[in-house]
Amino acid sequence: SASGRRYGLLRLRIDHSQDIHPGQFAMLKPRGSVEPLLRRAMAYYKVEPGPASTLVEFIYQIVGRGTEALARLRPADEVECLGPLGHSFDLEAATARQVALVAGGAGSPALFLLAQDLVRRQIPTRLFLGGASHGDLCGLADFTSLLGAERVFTATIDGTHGVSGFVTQPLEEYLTEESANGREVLIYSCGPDPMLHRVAAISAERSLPAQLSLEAPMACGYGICVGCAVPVKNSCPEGFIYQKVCTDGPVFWSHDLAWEVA
Amino acid sequence: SASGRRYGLLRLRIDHSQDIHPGQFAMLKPRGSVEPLLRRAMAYYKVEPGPASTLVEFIYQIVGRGTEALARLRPADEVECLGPLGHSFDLEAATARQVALVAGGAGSPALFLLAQDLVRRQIPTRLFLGGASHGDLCGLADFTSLLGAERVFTATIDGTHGVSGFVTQPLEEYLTEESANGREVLIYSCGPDPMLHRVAAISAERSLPAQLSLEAPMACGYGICVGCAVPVKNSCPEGFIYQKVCTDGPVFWSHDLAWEVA
Amino acid sequence: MAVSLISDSPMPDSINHSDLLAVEIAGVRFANPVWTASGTCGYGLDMAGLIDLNRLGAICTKGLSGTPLRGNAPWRIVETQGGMLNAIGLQNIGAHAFIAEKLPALREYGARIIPNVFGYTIEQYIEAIEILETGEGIHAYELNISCPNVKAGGESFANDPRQAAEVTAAVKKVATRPVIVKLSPNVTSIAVAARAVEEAGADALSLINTAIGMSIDINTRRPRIANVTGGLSGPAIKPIAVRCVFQAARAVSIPLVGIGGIATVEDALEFIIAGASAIQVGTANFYDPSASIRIVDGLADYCRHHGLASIRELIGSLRLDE
Amino acid sequence: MAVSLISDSPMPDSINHSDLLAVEIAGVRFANPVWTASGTCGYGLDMAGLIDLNRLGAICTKGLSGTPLRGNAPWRIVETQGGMLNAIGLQNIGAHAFIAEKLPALREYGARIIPNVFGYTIEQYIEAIEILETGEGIHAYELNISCPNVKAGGESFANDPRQAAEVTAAVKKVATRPVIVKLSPNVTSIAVAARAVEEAGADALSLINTAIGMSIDINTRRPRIANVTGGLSGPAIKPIAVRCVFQAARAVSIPLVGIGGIATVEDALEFIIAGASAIQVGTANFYDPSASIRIVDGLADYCRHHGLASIRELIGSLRLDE
Ligand SMILES: Cc1cc2nc3c(=O)[nH]c(=O)nc-3n(C[C@H](O)[C@H](O)[C@H](O)COP(=O)(O)OP(=O)(O)OC[C@H]3O[C@@H](n4cnc5c(N)ncnc54)[C@H](O)[C@@H]3O)c2cc1C
Ligand SMILES: Cc1cc2nc3c(=O)[nH]c(=O)nc-3n(C[C@H](O)[C@H](O)[C@H](O)COP(=O)(O)OP(=O)(O)OC[C@H]3O[C@@H](n4cnc5c(N)ncnc54)[C@H](O)[C@@H]3O)c2cc1C
Ligand SMILES: Cc1cc2nc3c(=O)[nH]c(=O)nc-3n(C[C@H](O)[C@H](O)[C@H](O)COP(=O)(O)O)c2cc1C
Ligand SMILES: Cc1cc2nc3c(=O)[nH]c(=O)nc-3n(C[C@H](O)[C@H](O)[C@H](O)COP(=O)(O)O)c2cc1C
Ligand code: FES
Ligand code: FES
Repeated sequence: SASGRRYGLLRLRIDHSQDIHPGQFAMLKPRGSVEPLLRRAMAYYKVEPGPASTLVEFIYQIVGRGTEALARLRPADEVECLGPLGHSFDLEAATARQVALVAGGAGSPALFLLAQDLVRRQIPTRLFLGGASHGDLCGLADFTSLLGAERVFTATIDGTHGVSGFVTQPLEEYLTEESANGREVLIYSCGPDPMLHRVAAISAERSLPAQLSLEAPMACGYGICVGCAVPVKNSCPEGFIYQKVCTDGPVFWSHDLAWEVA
Repeated sequence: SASGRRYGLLRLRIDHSQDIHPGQFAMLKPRGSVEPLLRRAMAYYKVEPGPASTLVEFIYQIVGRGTEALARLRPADEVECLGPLGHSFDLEAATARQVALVAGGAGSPALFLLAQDLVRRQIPTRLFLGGASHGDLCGLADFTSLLGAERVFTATIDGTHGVSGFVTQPLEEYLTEESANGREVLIYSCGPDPMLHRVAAISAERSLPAQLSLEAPMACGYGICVGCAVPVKNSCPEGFIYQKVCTDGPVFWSHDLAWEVA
Repeated sequence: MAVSLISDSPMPDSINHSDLLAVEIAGVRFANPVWTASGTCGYGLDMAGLIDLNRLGAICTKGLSGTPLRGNAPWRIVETQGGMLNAIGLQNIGAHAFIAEKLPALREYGARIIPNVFGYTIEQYIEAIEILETGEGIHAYELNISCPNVKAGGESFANDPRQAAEVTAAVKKVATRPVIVKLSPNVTSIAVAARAVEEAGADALSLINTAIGMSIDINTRRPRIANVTGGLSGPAIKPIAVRCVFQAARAVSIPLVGIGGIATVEDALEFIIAGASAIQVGTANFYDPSASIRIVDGLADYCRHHGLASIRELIGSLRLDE
Repeated sequence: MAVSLISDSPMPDSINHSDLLAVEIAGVRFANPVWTASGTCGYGLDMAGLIDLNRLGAICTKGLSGTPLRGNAPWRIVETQGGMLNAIGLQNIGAHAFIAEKLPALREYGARIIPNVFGYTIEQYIEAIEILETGEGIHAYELNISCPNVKAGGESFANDPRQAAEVTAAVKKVATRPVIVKLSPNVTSIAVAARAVEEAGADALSLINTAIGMSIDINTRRPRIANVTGGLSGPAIKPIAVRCVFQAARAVSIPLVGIGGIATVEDALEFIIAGASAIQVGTANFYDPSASIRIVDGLADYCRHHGLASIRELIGSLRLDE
């Protein structure tokens, strides 16, 4: 992209059928590779189920040695893929609501399966998609053809697509309008931490429910290392405990998070 | 090969002209790879010099993670190649002699440039090439077309090519014959340690000079780690000192080595 | 890009290696010498969906204390070359909850159960052990002595052979089950540490715990781990761990359990040859969940291939020219 | 298979970073903080064909003793994950030969010359230093105190803060040039070791030397290194080394030189931020001969990019929430 960021698309054929829900993720690394050691967490972007095999797709931003190793994969290479992992988005909560999907950076792939499900359930859904530049709006074409261009709002820092600036700006305009119309909105969001913090603040200010899909450094992805801690409100004396992003999340209700302590 | 051993051919274009002598080697690894860390030593097999670039070839046996990494290289991949390194075979010593090249396993590639030079100098040269099985006789076709089939003697453990057993057997028969004919033979050898030990013993028993190209674990290949020690006879009280295979060798006169101490 | 895939599928049904791999440590029989390491397999159950827990020699639980602990603030982990740093802060559900919530289900599996226990004072160790003594189906305890002793200046128990011996002796007084003391590599002499806890009554030693390390984010100029320093684990520390087992084997006569960077059967064999009666798989569980089971199978293959009647013949079989 | 190639070509002509990278340690000015580590650059000259020695801050020679040493039997090295083990056995040409054969040519380069010195008794250290005192163009000494003290039970000088202090004080008495004492990571407390040699008069500390490790060939059941144990170096030990520098920086006020797994400018920056006034490139010289020069250039880039007037602003600039 014009911002200098690079992305890759990884398409895998899994040799058995898998039941994958929106917001779940997999832990990936090239088969047999020992450097880096740890697998990398990636949200499922697309899933084509089949009786004996499943086709899955991931979009990843190339940011370090793990994603660079993924980028070196070539057709027919084998990949170690542990998944599906984690809790999916709560779709029931969207019933009888308007939905605002808010995505930034490499967070949008995590929302595409969700958008498909929402459309299937005929829940009115808008996407607010932000990025540094036009090329950073991951999955823009897919979202646009799914939701319709009039339901996709973009923002780029360099102004190469949509409004200039942060995506939370069109989001707030939309929320103000809906609130004026007396319509209840549910937010689903995934993206860089600063964006999620802003979304959490907006959701708190406006008393709107929001489900956030978080990231954390993960060694295992399946609950055994306790490396992926996130502070969550609790009735204990300290007021919070640490939960695991991988198995307690990655999707959390915004109002449950105790970010201020970390 | 039938023995289960696997080999690879690596062909590199070096972006400047290089002066490479028979028996020299390079330290290789895929560009930018960090696992394994250290480069691997490989003898030049073929060299096509050019004014602005040099084409070089290596034959390698796939034995561990370094050579496996080489085997994963694909066309247009870049390779870090430090060389030429080490001392070459002493060709002057061959003047007015018969030459016996003795190679085993993945040692034969190190003798091909030498064979080409000997032919160029019209020095009568025979090759004694041993291996586990037919497919382990690295470079057999090239040696045969260079020297002529009547000058290539092979031995395989499984009897799939040439005599059954070790190559030192046809070598000894040949040496006995030449000695009966009063002809002086110079031996050049490269191969697994047990073979080199046998060649060294034969050279000692028959008082024939032999140049051996040794292997040793090498961290640097250019003289700074002192990891590649080989005991060499010396007039000091202990009778030997350690020399470096990389910069003092890899070619040594058999009678200089003090293998018995190690 | 079309890429074919190997997914992590369940392992084939239990293969019974019968006596070939059985080892006895401190009077406890283990079906095989392959255990999962504390802090790298949760409370065991968390791995049940991925591997057959019946096929493990033992499971060492996440470190347990008398009262639950919340653990450190994030970030808690960072990957380094060939390894990772962690500072989880010993987050755990507490010994009571372990007995009530985890032990009943864990007991259903064939693997031996070894709670890993820690404290910041000797009294806290005792407290945790006394709670665990009430649990059924526990086969031994593993003492993590790498925690700071808050009553003695905050240095780790493991840093001082006397304190290490003291906590060992105190625990031995209340524990009715064998006590395995887990040694830290962050000491000048592993032999001195090993002898000290052997004399204090340890039934066996496990080693090594993590090596203390640190990683700095050069852009923020802050430590990458909130706790500043963390424990280095993974293949990077394997040579240090093999050396520690080798040195401890020459210093004591109680059995040793080798830990540190074990990810393959070849790794496990190095430790056994160096003197370990059993080994633990740690960090590898994170990136290769079936590593431990493949090691079990690989050990059996090695024994058969080398004509060994028992893996026990291999323990401490290192050949030295002496 | 046609594969294109990047050969190791000579570096571009000297770029003068003038004062940006200059550092002063123990009264000696270094053009930049990038040195090559002892035992990983021969006597310096061996690298002259590959890199421009004028561009290095300093060269620490292979360990020198009063009389030449033959070194250990092969195998001396083995690669491990993210690192390597070595037991070279301190093979060296001796201090006399260094002065006669190496020093004259080495002096011609801009890099500071720092002989690394070792002994098996305090007298042997003194002997080596006294010989080196006769050499011209030497800027400082680096003391390798990780050798066994044969007069005190064969444990390494570094293992006992008192012995470390003793050899430091003894060398300080005869050395007219600054003495940099090189610390071992194989100790319970790097802070205690650092303070002991600081009090004994060390002008600076370099750290870390290798971590003791071992590797076993599972087929022969023999150690892979003839010496049985060896020193672990390379990226695998970097987190341990950064931690040691961090801890030493809080314990002493003399300058520190960081060593351990440094292969890139990012690695070097971690050490400098942790508290190192200079760094040494070791094992990386083996597999990436121009690493040190790229680090020099990378440090200058970092300073410019972050608006630093001098790399000195970065030394010990770690940010902690305290
Ligand atoms: C549940 C989940 C889903 C994700 N889905 C996607 C996705 O669909 N597309 C995508 O591009 N990225 C996604 N990420 C982020 C992705 O995992 C990181 O970008 C990736 O791990 C970076 O690895 P690296 O080696 O290239 O970078 P490095 O920075 O070299 O990674 C070093 C270490 O830091 C950790 N790390 C670095 N950045 C992050 C981060 N932002 N979050 C968590 N750990 C990090 C890595 O796991 C690794 O251990 C997801 C993360 C999580 C937790
Ligand atoms: C001067 C020289 C020239 C060589 N030329 C050739 C050649 O033309 N073709 C060829 O197939 N092989 C050649 N070799 C041997 C080749 O370098 C080794 O087979 C290779 O290093 C093994 O690397 P690996 O990672 O695949 O195996 P591993 O066994 O995993 O290597 C582990 C470590 O051991 C060292 N090592 C293992 N075996 C040897 C060995 N036999 N000699 C030296 N070091 C070893 C490696 O350098 C590495 O550090 C040569 C060796 C030397 C010293
Ligand atoms: C994330 C993590 C958490 C750990 N927690 C504990 C613990 O609670 N108690 C303990 O004794 N060891 C703990 N350890 C240390 C491991 O049990 C093991 O000794 C160490 O990681 C070395 O083995 P490895 O290299 O195979 O991981 C932990 C290690 C890791 C990586
Ligand atoms: C092959 C080899 C030889 C070494 N020889 C010496 C030595 O003679 N004296 C010394 O003080 N350190 C010696 N070292 C230690 C290094 O100088 C350095 O402290 C250590 O390798 C850690 O740095 P690295 O990880 O960058 O290699 C040697 C290291 C290696 C790998
Ligand atoms: S990533 Fe290991 S517990 Fe969440
Ligand atoms: S390989 Fe390093 S000195 Fe020979």
